[in-house]
Amino acid sequence: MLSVNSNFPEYAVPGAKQLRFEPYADNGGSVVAIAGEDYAVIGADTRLSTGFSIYTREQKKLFKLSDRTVLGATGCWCDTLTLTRLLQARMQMYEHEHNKAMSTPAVAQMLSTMLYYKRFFPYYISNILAGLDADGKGCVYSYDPIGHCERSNYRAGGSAGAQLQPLLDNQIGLKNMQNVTEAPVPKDKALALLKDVFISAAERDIYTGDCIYILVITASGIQEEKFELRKD
Amino acid sequence: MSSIGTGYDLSASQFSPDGRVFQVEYAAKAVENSGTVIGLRGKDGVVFAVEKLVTSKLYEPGANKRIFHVDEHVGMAVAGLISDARQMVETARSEASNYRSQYGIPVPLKYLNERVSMYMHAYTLYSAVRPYGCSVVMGSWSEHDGPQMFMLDPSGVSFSYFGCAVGKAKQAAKTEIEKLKLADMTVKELVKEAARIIYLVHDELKDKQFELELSWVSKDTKGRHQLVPRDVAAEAENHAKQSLADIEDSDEGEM
Amino acid sequence: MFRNQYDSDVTVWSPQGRLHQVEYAMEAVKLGSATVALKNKQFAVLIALKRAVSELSAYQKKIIPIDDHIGISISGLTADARMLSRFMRTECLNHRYAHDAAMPVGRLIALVGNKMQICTQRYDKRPLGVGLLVAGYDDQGPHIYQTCPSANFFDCRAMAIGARSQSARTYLEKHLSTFMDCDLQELVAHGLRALRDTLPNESELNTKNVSIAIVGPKTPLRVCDEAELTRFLALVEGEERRGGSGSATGDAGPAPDRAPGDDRDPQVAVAMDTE
Amino acid sequence: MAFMGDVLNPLPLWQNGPTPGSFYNFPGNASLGPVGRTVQDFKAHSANPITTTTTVIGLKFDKGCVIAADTLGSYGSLARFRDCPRVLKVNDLILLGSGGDYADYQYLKDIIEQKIIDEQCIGDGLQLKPKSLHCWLTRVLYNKRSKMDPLWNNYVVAGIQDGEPFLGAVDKLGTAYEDATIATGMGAYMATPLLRDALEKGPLDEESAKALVRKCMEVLFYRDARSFPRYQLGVVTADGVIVEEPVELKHDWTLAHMIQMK
Amino acid sequence: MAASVINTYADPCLPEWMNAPHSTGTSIMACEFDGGVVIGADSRTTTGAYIANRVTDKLTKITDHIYCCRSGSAADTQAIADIVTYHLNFHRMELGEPPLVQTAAAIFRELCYNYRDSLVAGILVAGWDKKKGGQIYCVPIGGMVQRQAVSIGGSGSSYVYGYVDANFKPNMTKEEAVKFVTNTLTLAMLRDGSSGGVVRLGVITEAGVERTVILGDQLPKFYEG
Repeated sequence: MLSVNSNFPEYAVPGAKQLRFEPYADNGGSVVAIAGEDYAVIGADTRLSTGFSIYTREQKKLFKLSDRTVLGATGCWCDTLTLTRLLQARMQMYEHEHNKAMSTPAVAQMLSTMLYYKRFFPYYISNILAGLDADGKGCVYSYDPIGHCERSNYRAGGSAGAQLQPLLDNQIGLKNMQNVTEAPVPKDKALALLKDVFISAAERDIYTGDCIYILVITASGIQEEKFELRKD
Repeated sequence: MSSIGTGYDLSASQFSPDGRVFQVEYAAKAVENSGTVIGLRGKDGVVFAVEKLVTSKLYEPGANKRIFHVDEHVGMAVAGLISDARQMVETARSEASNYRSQYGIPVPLKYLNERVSMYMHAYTLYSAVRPYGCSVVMGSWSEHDGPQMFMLDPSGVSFSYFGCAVGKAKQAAKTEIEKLKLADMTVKELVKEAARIIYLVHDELKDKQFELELSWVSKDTKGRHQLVPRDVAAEAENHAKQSLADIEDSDEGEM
Repeated sequence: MFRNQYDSDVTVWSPQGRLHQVEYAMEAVKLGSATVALKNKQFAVLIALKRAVSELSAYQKKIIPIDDHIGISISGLTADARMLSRFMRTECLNHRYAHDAAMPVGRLIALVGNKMQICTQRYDKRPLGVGLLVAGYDDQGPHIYQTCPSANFFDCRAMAIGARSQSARTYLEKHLSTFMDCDLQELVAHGLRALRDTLPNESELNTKNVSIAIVGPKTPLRVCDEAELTRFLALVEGEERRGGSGSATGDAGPAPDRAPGDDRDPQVAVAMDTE
Repeated sequence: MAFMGDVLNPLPLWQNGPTPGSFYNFPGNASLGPVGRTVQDFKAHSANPITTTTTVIGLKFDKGCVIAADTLGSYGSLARFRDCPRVLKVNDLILLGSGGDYADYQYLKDIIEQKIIDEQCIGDGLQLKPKSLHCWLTRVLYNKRSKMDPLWNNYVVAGIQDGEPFLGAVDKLGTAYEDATIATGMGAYMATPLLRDALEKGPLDEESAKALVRKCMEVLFYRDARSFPRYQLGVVTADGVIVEEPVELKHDWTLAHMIQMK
Repeated sequence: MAASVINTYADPCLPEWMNAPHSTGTSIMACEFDGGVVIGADSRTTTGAYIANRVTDKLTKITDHIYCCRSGSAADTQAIADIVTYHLNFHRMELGEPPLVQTAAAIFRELCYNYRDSLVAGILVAGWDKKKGGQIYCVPIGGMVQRQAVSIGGSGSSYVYGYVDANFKPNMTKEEAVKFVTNTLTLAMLRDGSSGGVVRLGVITEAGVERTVILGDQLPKFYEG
């Protein structure tokens, strides 16, 4: 390898910064998903940023994969774009080959395989998949960047994931609470909780803010909702 | 054609005892069955005209074209098996695009013609493939080289022409073309002549319907190959119909 | 049909400048049951007649969805069609992947044509023995294309291929001028009437042996379910059938109905013809 | 880094299946001809941008978009080339602006121009749309970054998508987004606030959008050490694409009088 | 210009110039005038501070009407020039006419861009053709290409940008252009330790090339206080 700077100092470009190429970027953003008896809600903020500069304030990070499955993805945005594009292509192939739409658990499994296939040059994304399973029950799947997959009823991920998860554990998982009885979370409460946790995330995390884009998945389809957050 | 049927005419990689490659000649036959295509090279550009036979009313009018763009500045009119011809168009396009990416300038037609001819010729050498059943005419105009036109046969042979014709009525068309003073004519005049010739040589008894396709590449089009604008084409077509009617009238007069 | 020495290979031209192997492949299209495609200003419709190989077998699938905006109906060798449809699906998928847009129908067909041409020119290949009717919708509106084993393709206003499709084409030609301005219901009814003309006298169209696919603006390609089929079939039910033009031979049943002199399909000559 | 060997070769994106994107013929995916592959296989990819261009600004207005970029090609701090146009008319629907390495831009420009010629040759009257080009660029840039051989550029795609204005950006990683205002490089820090502020006050028309962009170019000229007082401005509306010839920036230094010289 | 041989077995105790990274330096220039182009270069090739060759010719013939001025690694630029020469000769046979300067520049660019990470080459492609007359294309490190009316390159060029900007006029006569190139290169050689020796010149017009040398002791004199 010839290097202009060490071997040919006369030709070194004066004043140019020597940059090392970094294939990943952290574009921030948070996702929260909550599953109920017959619904799932998933929300993500719409801020796309890098370091201290905001690329755009209105980037939707939720992808409607089918009538009953939605993927929320944050992290390295270029990886997200590629992964979701491949995912959609593969789902269409599945549909052609099997003559039916892919169920949420099937998508969940495929996503895990696709992530692990890139084990040694991973997609740097925090994925959360929400939807209805074959029985019509809400489900949430969460992933690490290299394909570990786990089904749960509620999950927070992304730049503010670590701040939000304990709050969800407490409010929905009823952890560290005394004298409470477990009961299914009604949809309205889940929605209200989702907005609340994002408001607190926007307070403390500079990579989360601007607006939340929420999708509510029920047997009758997917409803959209928006909720403004602070924009600084 | 004494060797026909003696078994020396079954492969492109075989000579007959009298030194001919019949498969190539047969491929040329396929071209002879096709609608007539003419190319005229005037002083400021090249004009193509194609008699596109329409075999079913169900086809979309104006579709299924026989004149193609190869690059911005090169046009190609084809006669013969259209599916074979499309393959030649693809080849020419990729040659043109390779040249552009390598040298940063549009491909000179002379060079392009040579490359496409080589490709066509390669298919006359082996028994594993058959010769292409199509002839193509390519034309371009540039400030530097002026108008240029080449015609390429299934044998892989190509020549530069002032005027050329291929297809069913090529003889009749050639006779008509020879009457023109091509080197003095502009493309605007040539379009009318081209339309007239196609209408004249069209055999209404054998082939009922046809569509006239016209394209040009000239100084006026800034060296870009284009289909002739609708109004100009319509005018040329009317002019052609009119002159055909005149001939018929005068024929009747003599009777 | 008698043998001649120029028909053994696709790489051999006959002295008349014909390719017999390709022409024979064109015949394979006529072995398949008939299928009709037609369009109005907005919609493109595929209507196909399905066969069952025996009483016990299911009906053979005739319509294959390619993408949200393109579907094909096949006649001829199903396996060859499957290969082509896989190619078309992949191309559409790739186009979507790279351009985030639906593949323009005409461009897809041009690719298919170029792919099919390769196997009409090489010793180690044979032409694909299948004809396709392609219905698609893109920015330029609805499209109907016909492809042939000769690797030729045509942009059509309406078309029918397959066994005894001449009768359907006759019907289509006769009513061609009305298609553009009629609504979807009427369009499908026209298609069904055209298809019915290809049937032998004693058989009828029913929800089992008919497939319909529709594509149009904001209407992703949809292969009709039974309820919809029933509604469409009701449109032409009980109508007087045209005088048996489609069943001159009286050859009944779903068996391959090739009869010499029957539908001397000009399409063959046309498609190989170099026009 | 033994495992990185896999990274440099184009790996199938999943096993046993068609792989959208990898068999699609992207520039850079195919080897560069007979000699290209052999050297690429063992070369270390660490190219730095050499001849660079700075900010490109994009702004949406009610009926279209405007893009502006100066014409300087810097060689480090040396203002080496003063005539580097980088606002490109792609077709009647698309305007493309680029910042970053100029050699990489020329490379991709040639490919895009060939893409347009190919499309014109088909002659079906369909034109590439801005969203499609934006997506295609994203794929190309992402593929290059995945080979650790990036195209060191930012691209701004402006155009008319089905009658509506479109404005999108892609960076060297393949990070893509759409927004009503886009400024790359230094402009992200100095022009973006001006643009967003103006847009918040209400929608813009063509004249006010152009004026705003010119103002941004002026500010950038004062504060970006790699900028130049000659720039190109392009506008795309439903009527088509217009790219102005490079114009001289009007700059104002009267401020200098306010500093008391001792 | 660098005579660059990487000697990995070198004794670390030897002086810097015997094994050190090869220091490089050049001043090259090309300038359009009415009817053609003038090209010029200094003649010094260095290895470290040692002058390996004091009378190098850095103007390399590509075809009868196209020359290139080379800067950067001597080995790289010579190899590239050889490849392009071969390529263009072949192309001339295919076309049946002399290739365009633009074509030559495109091939240089293609090579320099594709191998940008392995090459250190800054090249000026200059020549004359029927279509566009005298032309200069600059292909710097990194592999871009840009047509320019006047262009300078090499390490010495940084010292004379101001002189070129101040003194270049479009449509000069041949004599003016030769004088301008000689002065510029002399000034560059005076301030750049890696450039020096004689000034080699070439004038390319429709008639072909006309090569001259101005010896080191006959160069124009400037203020040297």
